[in-house]
Amino acid sequence: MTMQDDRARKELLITVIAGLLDGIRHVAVGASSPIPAAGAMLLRARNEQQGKPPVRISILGSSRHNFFTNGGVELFDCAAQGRVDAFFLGGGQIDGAGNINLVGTGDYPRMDVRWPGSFGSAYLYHLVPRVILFREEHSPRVLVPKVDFVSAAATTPEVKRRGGPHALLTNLALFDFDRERGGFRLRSVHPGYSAEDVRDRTGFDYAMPEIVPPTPAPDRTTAELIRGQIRNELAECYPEFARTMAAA
Amino acid sequence: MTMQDDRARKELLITVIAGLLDGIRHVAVGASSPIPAAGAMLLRARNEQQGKPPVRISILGSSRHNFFTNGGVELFDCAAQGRVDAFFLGGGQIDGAGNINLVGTGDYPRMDVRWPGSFGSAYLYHLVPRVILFREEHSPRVLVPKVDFVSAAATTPEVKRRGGPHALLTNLALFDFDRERGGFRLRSVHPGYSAEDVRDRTGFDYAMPEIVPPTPAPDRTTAELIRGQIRNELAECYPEFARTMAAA
Amino acid sequence: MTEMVGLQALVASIEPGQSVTIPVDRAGVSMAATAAMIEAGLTGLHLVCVPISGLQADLLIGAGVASSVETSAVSLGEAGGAPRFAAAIRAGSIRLRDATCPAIHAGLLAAQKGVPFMPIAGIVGSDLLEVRPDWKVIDSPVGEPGKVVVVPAITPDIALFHAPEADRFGNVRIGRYRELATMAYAARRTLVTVERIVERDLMATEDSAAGVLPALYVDAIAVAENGAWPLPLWDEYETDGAELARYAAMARTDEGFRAYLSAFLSRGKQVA
Amino acid sequence: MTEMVGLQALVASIEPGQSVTIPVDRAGVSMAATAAMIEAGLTGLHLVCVPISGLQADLLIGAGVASSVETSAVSLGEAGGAPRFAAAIRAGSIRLRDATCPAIHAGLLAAQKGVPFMPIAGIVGSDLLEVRPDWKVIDSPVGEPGKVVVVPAITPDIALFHAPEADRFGNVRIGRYRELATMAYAARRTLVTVERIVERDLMATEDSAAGVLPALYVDAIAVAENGAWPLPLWDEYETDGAELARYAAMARTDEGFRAYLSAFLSRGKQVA
Repeated sequence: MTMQDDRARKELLITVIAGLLDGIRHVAVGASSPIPAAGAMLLRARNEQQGKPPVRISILGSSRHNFFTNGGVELFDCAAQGRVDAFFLGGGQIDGAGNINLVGTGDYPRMDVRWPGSFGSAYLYHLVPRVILFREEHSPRVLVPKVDFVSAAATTPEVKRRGGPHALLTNLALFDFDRERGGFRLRSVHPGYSAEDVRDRTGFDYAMPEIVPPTPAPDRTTAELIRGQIRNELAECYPEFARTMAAA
Repeated sequence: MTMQDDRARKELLITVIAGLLDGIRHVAVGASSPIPAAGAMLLRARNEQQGKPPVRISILGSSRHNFFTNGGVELFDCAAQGRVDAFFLGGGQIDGAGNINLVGTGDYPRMDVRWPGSFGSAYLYHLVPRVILFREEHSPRVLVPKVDFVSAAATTPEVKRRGGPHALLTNLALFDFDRERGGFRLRSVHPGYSAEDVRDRTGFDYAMPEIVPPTPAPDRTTAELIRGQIRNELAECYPEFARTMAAA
Repeated sequence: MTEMVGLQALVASIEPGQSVTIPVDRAGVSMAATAAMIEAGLTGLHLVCVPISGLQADLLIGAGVASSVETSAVSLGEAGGAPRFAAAIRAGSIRLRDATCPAIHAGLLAAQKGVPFMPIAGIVGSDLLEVRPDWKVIDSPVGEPGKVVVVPAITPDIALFHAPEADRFGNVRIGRYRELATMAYAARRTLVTVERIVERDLMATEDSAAGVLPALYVDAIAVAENGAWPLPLWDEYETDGAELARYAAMARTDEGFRAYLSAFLSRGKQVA
Repeated sequence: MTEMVGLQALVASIEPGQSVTIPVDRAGVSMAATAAMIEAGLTGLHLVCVPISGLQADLLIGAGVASSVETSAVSLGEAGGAPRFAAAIRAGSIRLRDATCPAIHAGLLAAQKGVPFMPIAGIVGSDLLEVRPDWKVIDSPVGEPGKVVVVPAITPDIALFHAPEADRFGNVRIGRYRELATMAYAARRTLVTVERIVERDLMATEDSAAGVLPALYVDAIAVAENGAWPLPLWDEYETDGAELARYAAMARTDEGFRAYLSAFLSRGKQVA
């Protein structure tokens, strides 16, 4: 991928994320999640411009963008109180039922591949209304029929919950999640890819519309906002990433 | 009571309390409990003089003598962790089983006499190893056969507990509490009173030795310590009380 | 985001019948808002005292604003018992939920954690378990067999307190009085009166941030100088003991209480 | 009362087989004590990571000091996966108790409150419930019927962390990193390394006291300048990313790890 292509890819993802977050008041972002953070910053900037309600962005592990004063547990408490509207989760594996695996592949505990661990996923998936699954790699090894280990379950009819998956965003496509049905539905395919590319590289079944639209690329105003204000804001917390966003 | 008698009474109670606290490392005292605080200060001063382990005194509601930084719940957590060795409780009624009533007399909820409420007693009685029941008034209306409302129960064989009553100190006498038997035993009677006075003014049954000794009055060194260092320390937190301790 | 409003607007957002959690005397009681609530003629409030109250609860009960109270005690401290509280108990005119201090903290903690209940040590054997059927004794589901008391979550509609200062972003300085944070975490909305708004960002340094309730939890702030009077405010002023004693004496009778209240409210208006 | 000791004496009080709770990278990790523990040849420790760990856990696992770990993740963050952790999992040489972040906080909170368990939201449906038979799903004893997960209390033998400063009374400045207080409340003994001992009383003002863990909970303190290196310490220094990357590369093999460790330990000795 050329540097220019890579920038276009990032700008598209950032724009899609801003759209997915529309309407939220407080989003929490991981310390090493520059694209989600940029998407949140884009929404915040737009809302400011349009006089819409302000957006609060908590960047975990940052002291500058930290609205918390009660230690590491406060994000989790805050989510339990219904004060976190959106969060991002990834996954070494994501399955068609929306379950995610951050633990590893093979048989537990001596797994073939061991990943770091479940972090807060088992909890936040239940409590944050709009969890956006964000995983850049779109391949059958990531998007599997059934995860080897359920770090966090997408739907649990046996308990009341306000939280769960809202969408799945990859380098190829955007899926919505249908909580009633407990599965994904392809919403759009990113420019440069076809619905068949998505089918070939997705290991699980999903619903799809008759005509699959392309994911809208950022309009000129949005692209300028990303390349200007957002890049500057990103540079504070994610200097490395902001450099890769510079015009080629 | 003359002012001199009143001072002697207070000095005796302070001395008894210091004895009851011997060996503890951390005692918590209520904001309006000058005599217990003075007893704790006397123990602390003595231990310092004799090179014994230091005594920590938490005076609730004081900002100067406050070792806590986690709000009002910290005393209770600290007790649950086993880090509070002694505490004082009073009671509008105290019965022969060691149960205390801080709620009122008559039928709940529209009681004949309503007191403020149970405070932390229902909790701390279970968790603080040496709870000293301190109530100056020694009368049948306070020391009753059975309290009208159990704010805190002295013994509960159905649950494991480390805490409970250690002794009962009044203006007339000192009782030990026997946790096995679940009752009091008269240890000593204060100067100026007889075992019969105690019997007449106590509404509950208690065990007693064949010969009831008098409560030892403070020796000269102790009295001097109370009138000097302790009175000065008290003046910081309990200025009114310290004034009443001045030599007549 | 936090709104900066006047005292009347602050209390106007409290609706009749709502539950309001208030702190212990030394932790920052909003007496200014208390006066404004009485003035506004609010009724049917349920007070949750963290974990006890004094003058504030007694005034709200006496003035008919509070009709229900959860507390571990109501007392004027050195000034004696709480006269209107005691009178209301005798008259059966308030619904009382007697508690013990750590149980109120535990109920709020359950709400903070989004769980339906919280286990708590001790309490077994207390008649509080008789008068609080909402508290249960269960067999511990883990570890050694044994009985444990559990109390339900307390989710107040409103948390209301007074603090020395807030910044213009809505961050409030609470120092070591972390029960104020617990109240705000647990409550649906948090209303705060402060002595002043400061220009500096209270979250700017690690030291000052440590004693801050973040704006995230603060819905509205009103400035009310001397707003805890006659109760104390840490680092600012002490209890006005003479005023409390005067209240304790006057409030022994309903007429005396009315006279005190009238003077208390007109004083509030002069200040505002 | 808090003892002021040297680094060797600090870790000498940890016994083989004890449980040691340690904080997340940014919250003040005592890498100085980590080196001293490896040097002292400690074995069989059970780590409780609050709620995750990185270099510290990877070093203690690789050096054979830790044989058991409760954690929500072990990761070197931007430097990638934790190589010795992954190797130990493959080899089956450590006992792992996989968790999720708030469950570790909840377990410590139970110990802080002296209760056998703590309820926690969420988790239902996760395979963590399969691999953690000590976590139970119960019917809520209060409120609407519903399932709730409960986790047992975690009472570590030792809490170990690094902070910028302590005063000579043993009070430790922890700023907003209140998980350090939670660890200390829950643990039987708390050992702290600090950059320096300050002359002023950290409890003297309300603002500074708000960010303090009181001496009451602190058993021993050792001074260790730069004691979190190569991890960061708030208000003091940033992560040494190059050093972490060097570790990540070298620790891919056991030989590389040994070479890194040997250099790491001798650096520690030169500093001490």
